[in-house]
Amino acid sequence: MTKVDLKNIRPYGDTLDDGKVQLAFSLPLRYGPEAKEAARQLAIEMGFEDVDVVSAHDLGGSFSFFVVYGKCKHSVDVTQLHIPKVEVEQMDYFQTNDFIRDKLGRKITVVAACTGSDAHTVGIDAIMNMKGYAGEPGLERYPWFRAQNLGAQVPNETLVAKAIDADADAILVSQIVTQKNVHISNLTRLVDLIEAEGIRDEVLLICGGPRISHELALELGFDAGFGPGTLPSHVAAYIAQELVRKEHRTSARLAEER
Amino acid sequence: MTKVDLKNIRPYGDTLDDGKVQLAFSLPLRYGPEAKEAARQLAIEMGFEDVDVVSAHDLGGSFSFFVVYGKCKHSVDVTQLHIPKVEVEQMDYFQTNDFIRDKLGRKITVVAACTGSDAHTVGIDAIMNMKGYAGEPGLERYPWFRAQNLGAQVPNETLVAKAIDADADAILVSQIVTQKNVHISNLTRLVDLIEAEGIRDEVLLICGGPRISHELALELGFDAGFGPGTLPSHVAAYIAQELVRKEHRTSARLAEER
Amino acid sequence: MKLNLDTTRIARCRECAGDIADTIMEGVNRVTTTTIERTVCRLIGIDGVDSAGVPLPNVLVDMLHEAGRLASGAACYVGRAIVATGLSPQAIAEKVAAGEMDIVSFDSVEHDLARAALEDLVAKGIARIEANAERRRELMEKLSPGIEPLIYVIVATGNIYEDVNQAQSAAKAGADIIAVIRSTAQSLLDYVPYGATTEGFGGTFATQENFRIMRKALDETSLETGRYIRLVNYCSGLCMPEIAAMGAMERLDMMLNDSMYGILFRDINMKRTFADQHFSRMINAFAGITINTGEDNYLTTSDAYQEAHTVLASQFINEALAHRSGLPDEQIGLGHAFEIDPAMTNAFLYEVAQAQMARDIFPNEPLKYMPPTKYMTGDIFRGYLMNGMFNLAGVMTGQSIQLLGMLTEAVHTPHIHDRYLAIRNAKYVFSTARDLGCEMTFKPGGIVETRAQKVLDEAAVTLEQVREIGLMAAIEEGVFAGISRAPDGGRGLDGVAEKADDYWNPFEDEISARLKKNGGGACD
Amino acid sequence: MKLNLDTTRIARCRECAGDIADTIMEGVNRVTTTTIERTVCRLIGIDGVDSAGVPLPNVLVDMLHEAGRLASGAACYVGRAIVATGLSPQAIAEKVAAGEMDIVSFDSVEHDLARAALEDLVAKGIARIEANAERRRELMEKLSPGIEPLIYVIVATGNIYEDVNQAQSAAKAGADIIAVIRSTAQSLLDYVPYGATTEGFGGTFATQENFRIMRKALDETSLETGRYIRLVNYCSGLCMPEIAAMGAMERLDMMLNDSMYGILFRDINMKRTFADQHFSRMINAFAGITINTGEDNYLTTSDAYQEAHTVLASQFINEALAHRSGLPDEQIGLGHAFEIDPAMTNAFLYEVAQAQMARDIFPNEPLKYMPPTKYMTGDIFRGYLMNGMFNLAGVMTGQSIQLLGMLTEAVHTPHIHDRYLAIRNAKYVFSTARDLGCEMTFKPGGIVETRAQKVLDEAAVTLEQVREIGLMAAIEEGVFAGISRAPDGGRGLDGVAEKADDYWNPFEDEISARLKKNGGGACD
Ligand code: B12
Ligand code: B12
Ligand SMILES: Cc1ncc(COP(=O)(O)O)c(C=O)c1O
Ligand SMILES: Cc1ncc(COP(=O)(O)O)c(C=O)c1O
Repeated sequence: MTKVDLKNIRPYGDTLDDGKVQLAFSLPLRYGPEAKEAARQLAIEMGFEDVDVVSAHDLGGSFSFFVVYGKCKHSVDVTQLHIPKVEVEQMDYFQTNDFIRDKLGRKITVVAACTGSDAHTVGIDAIMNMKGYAGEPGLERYPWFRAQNLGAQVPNETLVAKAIDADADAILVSQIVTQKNVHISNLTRLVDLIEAEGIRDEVLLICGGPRISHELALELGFDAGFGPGTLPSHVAAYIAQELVRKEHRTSARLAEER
Repeated sequence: MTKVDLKNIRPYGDTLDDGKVQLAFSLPLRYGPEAKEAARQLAIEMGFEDVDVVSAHDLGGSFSFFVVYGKCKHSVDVTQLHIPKVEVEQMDYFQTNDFIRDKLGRKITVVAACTGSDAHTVGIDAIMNMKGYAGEPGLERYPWFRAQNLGAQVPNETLVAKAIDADADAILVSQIVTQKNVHISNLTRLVDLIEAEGIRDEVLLICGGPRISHELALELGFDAGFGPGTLPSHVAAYIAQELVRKEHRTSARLAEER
Repeated sequence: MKLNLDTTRIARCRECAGDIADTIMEGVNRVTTTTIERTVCRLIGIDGVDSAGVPLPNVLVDMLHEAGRLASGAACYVGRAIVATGLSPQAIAEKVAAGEMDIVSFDSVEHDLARAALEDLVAKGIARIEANAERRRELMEKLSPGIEPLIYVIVATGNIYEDVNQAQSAAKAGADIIAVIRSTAQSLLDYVPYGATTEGFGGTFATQENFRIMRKALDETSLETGRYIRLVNYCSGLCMPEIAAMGAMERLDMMLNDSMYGILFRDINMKRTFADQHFSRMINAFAGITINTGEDNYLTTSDAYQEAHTVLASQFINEALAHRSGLPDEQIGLGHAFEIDPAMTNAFLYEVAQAQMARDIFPNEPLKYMPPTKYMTGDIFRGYLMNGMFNLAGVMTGQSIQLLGMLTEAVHTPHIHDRYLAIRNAKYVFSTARDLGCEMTFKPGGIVETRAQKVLDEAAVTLEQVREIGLMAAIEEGVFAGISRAPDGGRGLDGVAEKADDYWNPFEDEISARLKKNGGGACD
Repeated sequence: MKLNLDTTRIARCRECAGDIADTIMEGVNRVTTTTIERTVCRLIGIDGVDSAGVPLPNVLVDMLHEAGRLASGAACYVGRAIVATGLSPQAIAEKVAAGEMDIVSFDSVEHDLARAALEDLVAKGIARIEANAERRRELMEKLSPGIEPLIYVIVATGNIYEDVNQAQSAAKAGADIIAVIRSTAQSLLDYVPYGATTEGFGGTFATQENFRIMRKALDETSLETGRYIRLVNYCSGLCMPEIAAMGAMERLDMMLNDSMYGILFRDINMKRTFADQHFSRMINAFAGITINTGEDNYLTTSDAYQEAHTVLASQFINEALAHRSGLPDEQIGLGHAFEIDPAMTNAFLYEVAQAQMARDIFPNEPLKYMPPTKYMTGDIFRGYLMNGMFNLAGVMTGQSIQLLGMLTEAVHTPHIHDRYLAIRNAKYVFSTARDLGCEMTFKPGGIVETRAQKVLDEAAVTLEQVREIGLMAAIEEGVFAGISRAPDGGRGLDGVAEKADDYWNPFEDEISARLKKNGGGACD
């Protein structure tokens, strides 16, 4: 048996390196042989060989839909992959509370909201609510957290004001609606606002949602990002550990300065 | 409203030129964040932006499956597309028979088979059988055709021998099984065989099947290829018209030589 | 009735819901709201925006409200201005907006004269709505009205022109009903945006011009396909009656209009919402528009198996309130949804129980069945199949309106082919299992029947409890969707005003009279 | 019985089929075939290939056949050679292949001595098969045997090692049964290929080594997942009993074994096939292997709605013949398929009628339900949904073995994730509608019941007609799948020989005796 070459990973259908991929897309072209050929050409542009338009549909007017199979010529060197991951050691509810008590010795204050016009509360509630999510308690239940959930459709300004008010250690923002990248502009505006308020160094800035990745969060100037399937304990553990790391850094810097 | 730019056709999701495409493929990698990132990178290699791995699955062992959405950067200039089409004027059963009587004045002999190890007769039967297909009579019913269907799993050698025997005007080959491109090698062998027999110029060589296109047929050295959805009348009309064209060419050449 | 449900229990639920609605109506009849008055302005012909982009009905009504004059209704002020100036309502509004006229400066004009001055305009407003209802009837007769379950799909590109592309494509593929989803949070705007719009998020703004553009496009497609394509938009929010009026003027066919949605899911004040929903539903009723209620929303946040009875309880309340706004059963599209966790064994049987129960209890109502959304993931294949099972439940249990699920529900608002695939899904399932519902009977005392009876019993308990404490208090206690709202909390309470004795709303009067005459439901 | 079918009509069909089978058996008992004799060779330990790659059993048997000695059976010749030379059967075969021995040169050895010489080897061959059956029973007890409908998927990469990847992935995802599809046209080979193979088209060659490799891989996965994963391969073709023997030796659990498939769909001579299927089924029976019949094939060429009765007629015949080879009902996996044109209104109801009918008529048989293939197109989404409806029909009507459809049926042999998606499809549908079948009853005289009765009536007519003229003549008349085959046409007739009076097949004798003792079906 041929071995998988980690430097050249290709899609797999039923034979190693066969490169088989399924595509589906519409084109703004009237249905017919021309549109079908355009679909095929497009797949070739993407780097496919043996392109097969296996299904073509008339969407009415000047649109057509295609299902295409092809062999992908590209490959990925997985030995070179860089995967930005939230740096955190898994801890459960009890471990995190003990950790905060022992290492920080004070309650952590967090303020959370689903901001802008977004009204999807289920995600942020999953992280925050007493009753918790997937069998885990939410941050409101943690004795060593002081957790405040502002709910949905909260203007960025209100969130920042509340955070300043509460002297929050961390701000948690949820963004579910992503059409026309509205989450990007909304999150970017939040970061600007926080920097304008001069509190960027005082708070952990965390965002989450189904289309959020840690990488995207970092790009936007957040400290961390949490995607689908996040559990409250992930977030709690991260905040606790990061705050302790932060205190260490601060005291180290202060020591140096002295 | 922005107009569609035929020189730069891109996939369409819900906004002109948004480039949205769905992909699905497996990778020979153990399920986990690395595999997911590899899937994302692969899509980037293919020329996608805003790549979103919306679904990732553990296939057990060292395989993972992904559903991915992304924005395709490529576009197609549809004003430059070249679409090889079988050259034929649509004619029905009656028109074709009349056409043969008037223009050729003799019966056309065709021999058909599903060759090699392929046992899928439904496709070639659809074209050939008395009872026909999709409400159309098959070639066997055409009074101006002498049609012989050899059935399935016919060796290329047998087909060629029968064609020589019958002094066939056209040879029809069906190929349905395409795994590991067995149809390509099988069709190529047939062409070689026919050339070796020195009868290439005497017969129309036609192939068909769900994965056959006219373009592929030409590449392989056939005169025409018919894909899915072909009707008996398409094939009959093509053979009749092409034979007439061929006679014209021959008499023109003969006239010139004289 | 296919399920052997306890009919006295059903009757008792209806009685409870009637009492609950009556209590609500007492409060409703005592107040008016800014949006109700803006609706009156719109119906007598005021439209457009001022130089700052504020809609003229808002300019006018805000002025009245600031002056503490809402209690008498906007109509009499406009009437007085007409008498005094001889100008059209539109001209008056424009002058007021330009600061060239003070709308409360004509107090000296007799009330009766003011009424008389509006008579023709009111008649014209009424006639426009009637003509639309008539035109719809005509088209329905001329073209095919579609076969139930009707296929209902949404468009939500944010751009009305792209919406048209998507809607026409869907209609050609077989959609009977097109809903243009609104931009996020439009329900929180205390005005209706103006003109054609091309920038929305998760949906397209509901504006009268957008309604017109889409109606025109769908009329074209109706003629092309030989099927009457219905158009839907949303009443919900801070502008319920205004949008209802716009829908009536542009011949929409259905409107989302739930008596509690705004309260629970948008934190809009309950007094405001109850008043607004009533007048908006009267307009819907008169315009021949079918309402769609929003019980599906209970299940997207709470557990669909546990909270099934709240859906039924809410359906009874929505029905009772709808009757009190003059809506006949045939225009009450009660909502429910296919949202039970697909990991649950026999989930499909429980879904069928719920859907068949709704069909049995509300036999004349065009039930609107909402697809799985909550348990949809990025696995589009599984999603497509779940939507198929949902479509099967729909055709098996005789649902009227099937809002099709999208295989990409968890990913994005629908792409053009997502909708196409959804329609093909529904058409295949509806056809392949067309008569399955008639072919089969449920085992007496089996899983399906037992489940339906249990949900009915629980709904009865809930309704008794709500009647006991009143709907407002029940909402405060979080009976619905576990969400608690205070009677004086939420947005829009500042737009509510007690009616004065001389309060006058010519459209309420006229529509009320007409609905009674048409023999529709009695209208409070 | 869920459908109110006419039980006397069912009994009559069975009677007809019995008569038909009895007539066939008369012919079967008179002949032997090259592959039957090769099977005997294999079971006494002859394996491997000669220098030209020809399997040794072929070398030996061809020699006997050319010498006109097949009539007595290969066993006695090998026995004589043992007596004469003291060599093992394998050594004898090798010498024969090398041209160093003439197998027909020991005629002087007494028949009884020859028999005695084989006694231990025959016992060893029998014991090996018995041990496998016992091991299967043990594993089934230790591990979960799965819940019906069992999930059956195919692997078909052409490369046995890739097949292992695909099979293990599928088993982990929930497959209960893995069938390794054979390379195209293996059924036309009059020998069984040898060794591990990596080059097949549309499937992987059935070889004993490939069986062993896959069995080992699946045993691993069985232990890992705690479920006994069954392995399937194909008996059909010119080597039915040989492959049955290989399957018995390598502990396969199911084998495709249809009494007429080879005749109709591979143009194999009918005398040859009837003889071969009988002995192969005896081996299957004794090995505890469940057969899968191939009635689905009728529907891929002919119309599934029109020709439904031929499926039922063929099921009765397959059943009758299987009984005569000693197969108990529990090992007769009668095939049928979900192949009605999905464009037909109520197609799903007709499918349910057919499947429920089969369930009612063959209550103890592990029905094998085949997925839509013919109307699958490149529209993978629609295909996925059709497979879901097929899975629903399967769980609703209590099918035993559900061969899962692939969304890419019209495109390629399954990719690793196609199979994964298919398994998720089945698991979701089986779970969400687990008890739907028990929950519902069909309307008496409704579409489903009427349809089932009609198919039964038509099958009865067909069976009467076949009994009248005999099965061979019926096949010649094209009764099944519209395909006509002549009694002396087709491949492999040259491998059929009339038995002589001294014909001896020790395995047939032994297995026959054992099956009778085990109280299995009576074995002709
Ligand atoms: C439920 C739901 C609703 C409910 C919301 C109820 C409520 N109170 O939240 C209702 C019915 C009200 C609703 C309305 C709308 N919705 Co909605 N809705 C959904 C739905 C079905 C499920 C979302 C959900 O609850 N997921 C479950 C939670 C637990 O998952 P999650 O949000 O991903 O959260 C997890 C992680 O992401 C993470 N996380 C999330 N936030 C945060 C924050 C932090 C700090 C951290 C650490 C982690 C974290 O942790 C959570 C737990 O693991 C999705 C479709 C789908 N299946 O995903 C559409 C969906 C999100 N809605 C959508 C839209 C467009 C709307 C509307 C705008 C439509 C309209 N125009 O009317 C409206 C308006 C809402 C608004 N103004 O925002 C779109 C968004 C499209 C897009 N990508 O832009 C979706 C995808 C549906 C679709 N395909 O169109 N919706
Ligand atoms: C029916 C069928 C069978 C039947 C065949 C019965 C018969 N007598 O033909 C049976 C059950 C026997 C069968 C067996 C096998 N099949 Co098969 N089968 C199919 C199936 C379901 C439909 C094919 C069909 O009949 N289509 C309908 C006809 C009308 O369409 P068509 O062939 O495309 O023909 C049209 C055009 O292409 C054109 N055309 C075709 N030929 C010609 C020739 C000429 C000259 C012209 C002008 C036009 C023309 O005109 C026709 C009319 O429009 C397909 C899956 C699918 N849904 O497509 C799999 C499929 C073709 N089979 C497949 C396989 C692998 C097999 C097997 C090899 C499996 C195995 N290992 O046992 C076996 C063995 C058969 C063999 N030796 O070749 C694969 C092929 C994979 C691949 N791409 O390589 C498919 C795609 C299924 C799958 N996904 O695995 N099969
Ligand atoms: C009754 C009702 N109104 C309105 C909406 C739309 O929400 P929004 O308030 O964002 O317009 C919904 C959404 O599900 C609804 O069910
Ligand atoms: C009973 C039976 N045997 C065998 C096969 C496989 O075909 P082949 O003859 O190519 O091995 C099938 C395919 O459907 C079948 O149904």
